[in-house]
Amino acid sequence: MEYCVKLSIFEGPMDLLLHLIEKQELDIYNIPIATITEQYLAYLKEAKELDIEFASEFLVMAATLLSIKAKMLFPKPQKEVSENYEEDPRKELMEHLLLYKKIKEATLILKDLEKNQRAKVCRPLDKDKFAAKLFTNIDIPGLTVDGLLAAVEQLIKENKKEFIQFVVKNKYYINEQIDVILSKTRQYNRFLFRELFGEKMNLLEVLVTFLALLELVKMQKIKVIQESPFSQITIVKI
Amino acid sequence: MVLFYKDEIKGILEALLFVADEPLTCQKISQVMGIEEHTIQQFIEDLQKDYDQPHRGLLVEEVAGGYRMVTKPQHIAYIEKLYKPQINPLSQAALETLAIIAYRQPITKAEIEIIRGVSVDSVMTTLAQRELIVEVGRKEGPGRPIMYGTTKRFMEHLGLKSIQDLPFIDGLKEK
Amino acid sequence: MVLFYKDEIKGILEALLFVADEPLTCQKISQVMGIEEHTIQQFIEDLQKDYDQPHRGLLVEEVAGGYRMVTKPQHIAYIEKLYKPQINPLSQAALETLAIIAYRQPITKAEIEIIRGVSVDSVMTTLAQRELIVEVGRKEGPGRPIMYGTTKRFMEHLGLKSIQDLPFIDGLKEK
Repeated sequence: MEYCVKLSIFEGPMDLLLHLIEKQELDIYNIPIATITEQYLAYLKEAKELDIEFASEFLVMAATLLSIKAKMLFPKPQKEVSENYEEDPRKELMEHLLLYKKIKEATLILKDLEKNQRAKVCRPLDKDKFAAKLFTNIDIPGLTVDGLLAAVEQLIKENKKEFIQFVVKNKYYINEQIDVILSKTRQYNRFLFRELFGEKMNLLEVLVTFLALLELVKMQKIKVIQESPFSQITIVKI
Repeated sequence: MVLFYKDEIKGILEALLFVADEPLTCQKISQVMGIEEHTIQQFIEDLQKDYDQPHRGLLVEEVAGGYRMVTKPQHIAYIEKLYKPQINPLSQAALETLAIIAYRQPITKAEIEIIRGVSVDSVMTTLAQRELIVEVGRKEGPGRPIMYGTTKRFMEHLGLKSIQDLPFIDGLKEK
Repeated sequence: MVLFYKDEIKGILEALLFVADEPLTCQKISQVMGIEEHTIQQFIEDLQKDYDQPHRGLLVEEVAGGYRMVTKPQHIAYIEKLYKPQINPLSQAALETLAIIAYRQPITKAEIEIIRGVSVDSVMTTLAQRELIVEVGRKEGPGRPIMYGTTKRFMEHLGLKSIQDLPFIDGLKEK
């Protein structure tokens, strides 16, 4: 026997064992356990494998084989054997090998299916990109100024220092917006956040006004009501 | 109920299959077009016959409970010259593990490792990342280990109409 | 020179146009198939005639010096119906990231991650796929990281004019 191949060409100890059995056309139902154990061990010895973790899995099988071999050499005393049924120490290994053989068969089937399928090519399609092109004028749910504000609110709540810095830097502008809101509260007891803006509002204006709003809430000059995330913000004079 | 010309239905079907990013079920097409499912079914069969003609380069295949448009296998050499399909074939270890899961599902990782005789951690991660397997529940008993099964993507990957479409292997399915 | 049946050429052409993600020039097809360009040209015209028939849902259009397969414009309503329910709302994480980019652009991914305190890889991919953010350049300094900004599409969504219309950009740029 020549051992010029590496352990890593096998998928594991079962694969190696099955390979040894099939190469010599041995009968799985009646495995010559002494021979196969010897060959298996010889294979392990010759195969120069460096991956200890991988090799250890092969050693577990070696131990199993040796234990079966020992049981075969020293049969149980006559009286312990039940009358109508004698357990073959190879039974479990035999069943395991039969199952593994079927798995190999199944693997080949899957491989064939995969190969056939790989010859058929789907259109490379990025769903989101395609949808984006299709619906240039349709809103993405959740992407509204209010939605964005809710996100900003969340960021502020989480005490993100970058945004606090931003607040400090824009203090003057925020104070201006505070005045705008206060003057509106003099006219109305209750109004929508959105009403603070004209039809064309810009994003920064919205943000700064929002921060002004938070400032006023802190000063307890107003109360803010939002029924649910992303819904309209109502401002109530205190 | 919408009224269509026969030709129009075929045209719309072709357009829908062209833009879909996953197999379309008759139910889905029925919702979109407002036509009964069995009529859709007939027209898809009609479309498949059209596509069978040698001057057509595409086909409509039934997969994972739906239909999708793909190129005919005989043209793969030219397609590969133009464009490398990004789907990589599975490794031997991955295929073997997948075979065990496909035929013995639902199955735990420990049970797979017993059959293969090796650890399957990294292989399972790969299969899960490619959405070919998924957790399907927990096994009764100590530790209640996670059980795995195959996905719709698995059927798409192998071109199976349904999981029952897997070729029968005697004695493999039951435990 | 390769020998083909006429039908085969049409089939391969159809398959190639189907998988191409950008318009194909006759030159490119000629390279792939090993057939002369003027022959390709003839077959494409032939293919276009086939597609003109009312039972076909696709067409081959000449665009940017090449050819591409698209759906016929009259079927757009059905395609929209197929796709519309699939548009997912933006997640909270996506909105937060978008808010940071909107107010601090141009900004690098690392800077966003400092603000949010979590990895934003997948969120950034989603935002880019939805064409809400885009690479706008590279930051000077080690590694020259990519900087991101919002798109025109983002502005359109919010009913805003353009990025340039935002005041206080200078104040935002400094840290």
